This record gives sequence, C-alpha cells and structure tokens, in this order.
Amino acid sequence: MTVRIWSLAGALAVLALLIALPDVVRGYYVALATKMLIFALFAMSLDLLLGYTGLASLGHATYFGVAAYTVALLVVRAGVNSATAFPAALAAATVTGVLFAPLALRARGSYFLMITFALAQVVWSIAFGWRSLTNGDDGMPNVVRPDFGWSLDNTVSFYHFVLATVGVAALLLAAIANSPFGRALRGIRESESRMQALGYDVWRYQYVAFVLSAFFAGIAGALYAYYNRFVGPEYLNVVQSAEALIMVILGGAGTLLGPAIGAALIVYLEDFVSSMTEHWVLVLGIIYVLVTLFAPRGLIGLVVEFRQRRAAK
Amino acid sequence: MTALTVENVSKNFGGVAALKDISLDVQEGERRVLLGPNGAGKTTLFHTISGNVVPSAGRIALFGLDITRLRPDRRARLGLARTFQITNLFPRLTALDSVLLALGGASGRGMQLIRPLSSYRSLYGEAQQVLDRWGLAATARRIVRTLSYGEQRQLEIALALAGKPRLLLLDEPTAGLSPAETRRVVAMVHELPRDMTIVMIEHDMDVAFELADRIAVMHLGRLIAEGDEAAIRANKQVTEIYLGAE
Amino acid sequence: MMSENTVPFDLTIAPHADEGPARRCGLRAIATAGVAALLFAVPSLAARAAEPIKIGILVPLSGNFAVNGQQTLTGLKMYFDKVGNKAGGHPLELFVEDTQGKPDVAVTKARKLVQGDGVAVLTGVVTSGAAIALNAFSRDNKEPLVLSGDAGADELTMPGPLVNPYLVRTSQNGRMVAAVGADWAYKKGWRKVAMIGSDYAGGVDVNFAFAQAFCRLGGKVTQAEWPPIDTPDFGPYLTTLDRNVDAVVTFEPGADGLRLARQYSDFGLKGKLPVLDLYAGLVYEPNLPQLGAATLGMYSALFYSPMLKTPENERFVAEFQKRMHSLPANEGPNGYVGAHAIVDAINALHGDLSDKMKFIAALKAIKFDSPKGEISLDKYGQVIQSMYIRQVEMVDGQPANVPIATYKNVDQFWPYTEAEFASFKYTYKDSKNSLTDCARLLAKN
Amino acid sequence: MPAQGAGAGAIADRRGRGCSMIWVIQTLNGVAFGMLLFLLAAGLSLIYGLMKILNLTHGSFYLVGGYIGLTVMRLTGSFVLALIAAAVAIALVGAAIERFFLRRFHLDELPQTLLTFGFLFIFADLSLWIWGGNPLMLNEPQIFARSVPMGDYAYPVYRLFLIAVGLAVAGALWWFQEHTRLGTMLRAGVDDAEIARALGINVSLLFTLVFAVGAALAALAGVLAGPVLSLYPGADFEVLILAFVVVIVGGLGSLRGALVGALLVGILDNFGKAYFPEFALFTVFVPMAVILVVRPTGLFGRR
Repeated sequence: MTVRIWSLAGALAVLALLIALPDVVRGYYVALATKMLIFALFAMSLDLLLGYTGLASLGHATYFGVAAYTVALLVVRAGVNSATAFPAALAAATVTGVLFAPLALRARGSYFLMITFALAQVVWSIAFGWRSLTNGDDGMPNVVRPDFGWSLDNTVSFYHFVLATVGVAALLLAAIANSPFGRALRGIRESESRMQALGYDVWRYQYVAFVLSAFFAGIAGALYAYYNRFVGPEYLNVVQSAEALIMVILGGAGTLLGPAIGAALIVYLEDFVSSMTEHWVLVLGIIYVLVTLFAPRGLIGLVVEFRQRRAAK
Repeated sequence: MTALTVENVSKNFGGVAALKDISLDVQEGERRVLLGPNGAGKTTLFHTISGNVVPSAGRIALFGLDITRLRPDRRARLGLARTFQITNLFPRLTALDSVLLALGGASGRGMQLIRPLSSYRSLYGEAQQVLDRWGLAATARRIVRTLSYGEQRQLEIALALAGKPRLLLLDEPTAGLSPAETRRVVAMVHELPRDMTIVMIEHDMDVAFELADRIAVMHLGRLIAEGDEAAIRANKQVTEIYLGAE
Repeated sequence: MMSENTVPFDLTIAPHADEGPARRCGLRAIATAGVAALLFAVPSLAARAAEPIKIGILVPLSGNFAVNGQQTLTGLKMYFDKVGNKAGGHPLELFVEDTQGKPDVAVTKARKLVQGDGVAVLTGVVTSGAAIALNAFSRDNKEPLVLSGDAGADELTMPGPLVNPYLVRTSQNGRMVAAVGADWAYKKGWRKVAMIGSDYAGGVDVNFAFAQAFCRLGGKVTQAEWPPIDTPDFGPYLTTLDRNVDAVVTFEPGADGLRLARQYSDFGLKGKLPVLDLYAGLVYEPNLPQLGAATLGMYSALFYSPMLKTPENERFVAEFQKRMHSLPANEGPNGYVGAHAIVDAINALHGDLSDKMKFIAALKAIKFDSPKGEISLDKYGQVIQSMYIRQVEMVDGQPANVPIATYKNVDQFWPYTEAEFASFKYTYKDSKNSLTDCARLLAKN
Repeated sequence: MPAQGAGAGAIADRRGRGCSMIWVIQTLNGVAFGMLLFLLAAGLSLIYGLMKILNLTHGSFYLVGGYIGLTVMRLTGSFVLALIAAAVAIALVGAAIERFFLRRFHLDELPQTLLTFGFLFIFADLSLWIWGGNPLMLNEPQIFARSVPMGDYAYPVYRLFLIAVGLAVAGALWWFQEHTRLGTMLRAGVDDAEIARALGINVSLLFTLVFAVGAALAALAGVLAGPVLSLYPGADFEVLILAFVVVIVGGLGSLRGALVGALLVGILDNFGKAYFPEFALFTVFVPMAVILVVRPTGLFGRR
C-alpha cells in the first residue's frame, strides 16, 4: 500500500509541475512541451496495440494523419468551426480504424506489420496525390485553433488545453489497460490460443483494441493539426509510423508510461541534439543502440527489472 | 447423456492423412484415456475437438450440440476446456492474473472497458481459491515464466478447471514430470467432481490405467481399440504396436 | 544513465537568463560572429551600440535535402562574412537550425529561434512545404521571413489566402523560370513538346506555367508524363515518350534529375530529341562531371549560371569553390543574395529593426548587382531578376552550363501583367491532367 | 517501325501502339529492375526466415555497399574490384552486427527492431558525412556502357547484364540451398530451429553466415544499381521499403517467393507506370495491399 501512496503522490507532483510549467520555463519550451504531450499520447495509443495486444503496427500514422487532415479539410476547405471539427476528426480516425482493422487482422506478427504499412502507404499516396483537395506535398496552412470562449492562440493557454486533453485521454487509456478488457488484451499478447481455449473471442478483442488505438491516435493527430496550424503528408508518412514504434519500444512497451516518456524524450532529443550538431541522426542512432543493449525492455523496463530484483531479495 | 460425440472425423494436412475416420463416444462423467505412440494423431484429434483444427470430414457434437464448425472460444463457453501438450501459459503475467483471465473468459466479463479489474473483489477471491485448491497458493504473485516446470503444468490444469468446465481435455498432463509431481497431478484429477467428463492423452501406462474408466488406442490416425483396462491389455494389436514398443 | 547525461531539460532558464551550455555548442558557436564583439565590448553606450542583431537561418542539414541546405547556408555565410558580419553598425549573430526538410520541424525550429533566441528575421528555407508552413508562422507571429532558399511556391507572394505582409522572397518563384523557358523554346522554333515533370506540387506548378505560356504563343504540349518523386527507373516513361515532337521539356530535381539525364542517354534519346531542362535538375552542376558526355548539348533555364562573365559572379564563384570545392548551382547564389538583401535593409535602417514594417519596406526597396544579375523586389516582396537559357558545352575539358540567352527584369507574373495572370480560370492545382489542352489552359474567367 | 506506325501525337494511340517491341522493352525493364529487387529481397527474406529478424538495416547495407563500390571504382577503375570490396566489407559489417548485437536478443522482436533502427540512423548519417549529399552516379564497366538498337529504340546493354547477374545469383542461391550441406541446414533452420539444433547443426555459425551473405547481397545490389539508380541519402530507406514490398508479396522466408515477388513488383511497377501513369503512386502499394488482404502470408509464405 505504501507503494501506491508514493506513486499517487508522485503522479500529483508531476501533474502540478506540468500545470505550472509555463510559469517556470520560457515560451519556446512551453511549445516544445506541448509537442511532447501530443506525441506522448500518440505513442500511448500505439502502445495499446503493440504493448498490450502484441500487434506491431507500421501504419499508425494513418489515424494520426486522417484526424489531422479532417480538421484541416473541414476548417480550411469547408469553413467549419474549428471546435466542431475536433469530434469529426476523431470520428474519421475511428472509422478508418473500423475499416482497416478487419483487413489488417487477417494476419499476425510481421505480416500484420506489413499489411498496416501497405494500407498506410495507400492513404499517404491519396493525401500526397489528391492535389486539388489536399494541396499535395505543399500541405494545408491556415488551420485555426478552436475557441471555447477563451482563445487558444496563446502558447500557454494552448498548452493547458493540450495538457487537459492528453491528461483525460491518458486516464482513459490507463483505465482501459487495467479493466478486464485490458487484462484480456495482455493475455492475448501472451498467448492467443490459450485465450481462445479459455473462451475469449480473441479477434473481437483485437478489433476493439485496434479501433480504440486509432481513436486515441486521432486525438493526438487533431491536436497536432491545431498545434502547427497546418497539415502535410508527412503526418501520414511511414517515417511517422516508425517513429511512433520506436517511441514505444524505447520507453518500454506495455506500460503506457514508458511510451509517453519515450515520446517526450525523442521529441526533446531531436530538438535539442539537432540544435547542437547536424549529426543528430548519428547521436540518436547511437542512443537507440545503447538503450537496446542496456535496457532491452525499454527505459521503464529498467525500473521494473530493478523492482523485481529487489522484490526477489 | 453423451458428453462428446466424434463421428467419422478425418483430417488431411496437404495430402497427408492425420486422422482417418475416427468415431468416438464419451459419456457424461466418464474418464477416457487416449493411448497411442507418437504420431498416432492424438493431439490432432484433440485440436479438432477443441476447435483449433477444422476436420476435413466428419462431425463433432458436445452434449448433443453440433460444434464441428464452431470457433474454439465458442466451444469453451459451451463448457469445454483443455490443456496443451506444450505448456501454453501467459509467461509474463502472474499466476493470479492468469487465473483471473481464466475466470473472466467463462464469465464473459472481458469486454468491460473502464472499471478496473481490481475492483471485482469476488473474482479475486475466487481466483485465490482456485490457486489454493490446486496447491499453487504460494505462486499467486509470481511471474509464470519463473515457475518450475511442474508448477507450470499444474497451472495449466488449474486454468482449464477455473471455468468449471463440463468436458475437460488433458493433453499429456504428466509429460516430463518427476514421479512426485506426477502423483500430485494424478491426485488432482482424482479430486475432480465425478460429473466432470475428462478425456486425456497419456503416455504413462500406470497413470492411464489408474485414471481411466475406458481407454481408446490410436495408431497412424486410426482408432484401433476401445475398452476397459482388461480389454486393452488383452488386445493383441495394441500389445504389438504400443506396449511392445515400450 | 540516460536521464542524467543526455537530458538536461533546462527548467531554470528565465526569459533573459545567461546563455546555458546548450547555447554555446556546435553550429551556433560556429555561426556566432558576434561573440568576439561581445567579449571585447565595454558596458554602457558602446555595448548598446554593439548589441548584436540576431538572424535565424532555417535550412535542412540532414535528410534528403541536406545538400541543398548546405549550399544555401554556404551562400548566406559567404555574404555575411564578406561584410564582416556587421550591418547598420551592429554585429550580426547567426543562429542556424536544421529543418530536416519537414514543415512541422521547420515551424518548431522557427519557434525556438524567435521565442527562444529572439532572432529579428528568419531566412533560408529550401522546401515549399516548409515555406508555406513558415509563412503562416511568420504572419501569425509578425516575424519577418526572407525566403532565400529554393522554396518556390508561387502563391506565397501573390494575392490570395497566403498573403503575409512579413514575407519577402529573394530567391525565385516556380513559374518565372518556366515562362521564360517557354518563350525561348517558341522563339527557337519548337512548336510541339513532350513534358516530363516530377509529380509533386512544385513540379506541376512549373510545368503548368510552361505549358500555359507555350500555348499562349501558339505552341502545344502533346504529352505530359508525371513520374513520382524517387522514381528509380525512368524506362517506362522514356519508352512511351512521344517521338514526334520538337523537344522534351523536363523538371526533375534531386536524384531523379541525375537518373533521368543518364537514362535519357542510355535509351538513345540524346541527340534525337533536344532537352530543355527547367530549373536544371538534370544538368545540376554537381551532376555534370559525373555524367560526362551524356548531358552535352542539353538546354536549361535558370536564374543563374556559374559561367556568367560578370565581376560579381567571378568573385563569387572563386570564393564558393574555395569553400565547397565545386561549382555553385542555384542554391549558393540564392543564399548569397538573401544575405545581401538583409544586410542592405539593416544598413538602410542603421540597425534599428524595432519597426518590423519599416524593415520589410527597406527590404522591398533593395536594388543591387549580384552574381545572379541585377536584383530588386516587387510590391509583394517577390524578386525581380534575370533569367538565363544555358547549354551544356565543354569548357576547359569539363561540361558546363554556358549562358546562351538572357531575359532581364523578369517578375513573378512574366510574361503576363498581374491583371492578365489573375484572369486565367484554372491554376496548376486543377490542371495536372490537362497540360495538353491549350484551350483549357488559356481559358479566362 | 513503331514510331512511324503511330498516329502523330495522339496519346491514346501512342499508348495503345500495338508494337511488340515496346512490350519487349517494358518487360526487359521490369525484369532488370526486378533482379535488383531480388538481390535486395533475397537476403532480407532469408534472414527473416532463419532468425525472424526484420532487418531495418538492410537498406543501409545497400547504400553503404554502393558507396564503397563507388569509391573503389573511382580509385581503381575496376567494377569487379568494386563489387568484391563492397560485398566483403558489408559482409563483415553484417556479421559483426549479428554476432555482437542482434545475437543477444534472439527471437526478441522489439529490441531487435530498435537495434536495427538505430543502425539505420547511424549508417545514414555516417554516409552523408563521408560521401556528401549529392546524388552520385557509379560508372558501369566500359564494355556495358552502350546501347543495342531494338526496333526504333535503343536499349542499354548494362540492363541486360543486370538480368544475367540476377539470374546467376538466383541460380547459385538455389543450387546452394538444394545441393550443399549448408543449404540443407539452412532449409532445416528455416523450417524449425529446434530440428536444426537436433540435427547437430551449428545454428550459431549458420546465423552469422546467413546474415553476412544477406548483407553482402544487398551490397552487391547497391553497386550494381549505382549506374542506373545512383546513390544518395534516403536511398537506403527507399530500397528498404521496396524490398519489404517484395518479401511481403512473395512471402517471408522463401527464396522462391523473393524471386517471384521481385519480378512481379518490377514488372507491375513498370507496366503500371507506362500504361496507367495517373496511378503511378499506387503501382506498388495497391497490388501489395490486395495480395495481403487476399493472402495474408504472401504468395509463398507460411505461418
């Protein structure tokens, strides 16, 4: 029980720090922290699929990008109110998940990875090629941030908006992870056949996990469209999908907190190291290799292992 | 009542016949052991009964209900449980969590998305009871991967039993166990309620004869003999093929 | 291990705190010309007068556009170095950030430069996607943006949804080169051409501008092929190419250009069908020595040639070769001109950039001779400059793009007036599949 | 003669030109490109089949191999030396990566992914550092630096050479797999590592060997592709994606699948771009998605 109290206290301290962040650091870092939060949610959404259900997707940027594009198309092309576009974007990402899941779930393991990748490439090609609608690779600027009676144009208020949204989404994800459903997903990750033998309709669980994961990725994507005030096909790119995978693995798959930390760390490192040296790609590569060698279960894995070792003593 | 009916079941894998025209009836509450050398098709037969393999021909019924084309999980919810020959557990979960999953599958509560599992107090109590009952109380908080092989085999059975199945399929529950562990498993099976139907694959003749009401012997995908201990011991073909090989 | 050494998330930096360790490293230090001035400055008046003007440079230094970023950066630095990194009585301090060629990264880095480092002006920018994203950032944050890289999307400097009073572009726009190419092609006597254009927004923009201008004169595009970016093999396009034309007009930047130049010759088309290479992606200067004879005779249209015999350019080329060990193509001169424009505008205001609109006005008023030729800006902040038709010839045993025709004072609407340009019904965005349809291209509102 | 037979300029006519020579050329193009893809995909597929590693560094082997070949070619002028140097150097690099890094995480997918991704980054930056960002064209050997006339067209001889090399490598690999002891071990290992171990096969050595050979094949592809595709930053990722497509279409772990997949992708891509140019962005990925949806394990793949 003391462990629980401590972690609760820790969580509250972190939350207080996050809320007070704009008072402590200067403007640019608030914006960077906003980006970290958005990608933390993106990575956590993938973790539901990769870490909990054991399905490695190389097409997760699809749901992120579809939501972002929905916001941009509705706001810029159709003149829809930006706040109204938000739920529509989540719906679009979810529907895409609903449609793609049955195709992707025909396979497992590396083949699942490949199908998700193939489907994602098709969506990317549409965003890239349908110039009259999407502006192709030029992307769509002039995305307006929503206005809920108070303006989000200011860096700090937008940060708090993102913090609140990501916070609620993270709580939901954590609740799902600890619900009977989330536990069942872990069981499926460990052994599909055993779960079936126990009476679980494995496919349906994977399907729901897939769609939920798309939904949460959609939240991150819509936020990112507001954050940058534009969208481009890069949002849908395989590089974006791969980066999400790396964030999850780096932080520690199947822990939610790990992927969030992994995402924040990678966003920060890309920004920080690339300002120091143009060879930031090399530095990041070396970091990935070192993390694998010393923390094969991800950064959180180190902590878990440490705890287990102490518990064993 | 007939618990399990297997009617003229055949299975071909890419032209190789693994099961040839198998027919089998198991009565409710019966303890049936499947004997046969490696490659006889015993595990394939199990797979067709549990739904992991769809037979090429024939029909399977569970308590009078045709289940030939049902998915494994539907069969499980009809009261069928099984263990696997190669230990098939949740390596990175704790023993308690594993049993919780087994209980959840039977109850159909798995689709609860928000309410934390830890708030289902009664479920936890039940899971702990299952572990206590099968002598696994001490393993509750341990990660399955770290359990001994014997404990893992016991947990296999405990998981299958958690949902209180009406028909239990045990695939070589004592394979690879020490004599002491084997005795523990045999005791476990003895303790099961008599109305539970059990079909079991077993290599150990002593175990087989101790537990079985009736025995069926398979060879090269065919059922070659059926009967009680005496009948099997007296069967010449069985002695030649199976007992002779030992 | 990680969290201690590599993640000094600097929570303690107050708005005007001293430069943290991150500030002093790598690129920034290399670029920081004002450091010496700071060290020797005496507090009080002298210090105030010598307060550096900070300039933010956004170029891709990693990823697929790294080489374009490097060349642009070299051009920029060459001019800043030439004026001793001083303008309007102030030292200039350069802050370089890597955009990776991605729009979202570019905006993140711009925010860092403006909100973190406090730069007075942003410059560089190689890709159009990044330019369009940065344009919105510049408008929303009232931050002057001088596009000095290749980013050539036309709409940026034209009346329309992207209008931004804080933007000027000293490099080029997509259509100016293409329109001049069409004029020259028609005057050369070509009437029917086939086009091969890289299938992205910039490619369609350029080829559309060519087809429209060519049609207006009376020529016709009989076929338009659109290979995707990173087409490994141009074989399928070259074998289905219409042979019954006067010339082939291409727009293929990057590795695609090198491949197409090579494969054009491999498939025996060189010598049969002349090539006019808009923006010189095939005959890009670094490609020429690798391709040898394969490019001899190819025509190209661009706003620059290293072979221009002007004193400005000869000095520039000599210095550029000293730094990069290769001939400059389009990016180096663009960077150089951008830096020149910024320095001239700062000089005109004696270093007082407090009024941003005055700074923009000073930028729009610049007029000078450059390696590219004479430079000035129109009322939208878009460059007016010379265009050159070049042909690959052997010079001192090396293939080189020798200028054979010059068009002076080409503005962004050339050859149309702004009014005529605005009267066309269709834009490149809805015309990818109708370059062969002159009636449609010339349709008016 | 095709050109004369064609109506002047009408596009529909030109595309439909019933000339067999164009078909021959398009097919040759597709096969030549397919052979390059095969060299890339064969290694990727074998490595996956044996070790279940989805090697994201494979494209880097191609690019760095190509660059090494280019340097050797420019220093010595010998294409053969360039091929040998690239293959040997990259084989050693591959063996080292397998031995000292991947080996520790046998059958552990996530760390292996992160590891190969890290190496992808490292090689990408090192090669940008060493060879710069300009696209570089390798020169083909002098004897192939010409074209043969084909009807109204010319066809580059070097591409015919590519087809020959691809067929030779495919033949050699097939012979190796079917007729050598190591090949038998390889097949056994692909089928079941346990069986392989039971047969007394030194699986550890086999792993390193296969990884090295796969890497060397990618390096060969890099050098061979140099004169056609050129080498540039980003090519590593592009060819990795293409190789992925091939192994997915053909089925992971199957040499035959890699060959059929490579030819299919090469030919589809070529004819797609030639005859349905408006769908050029989709010529590779839509067929892949369709094949996967219909047959999730690819044409020759097993679960």
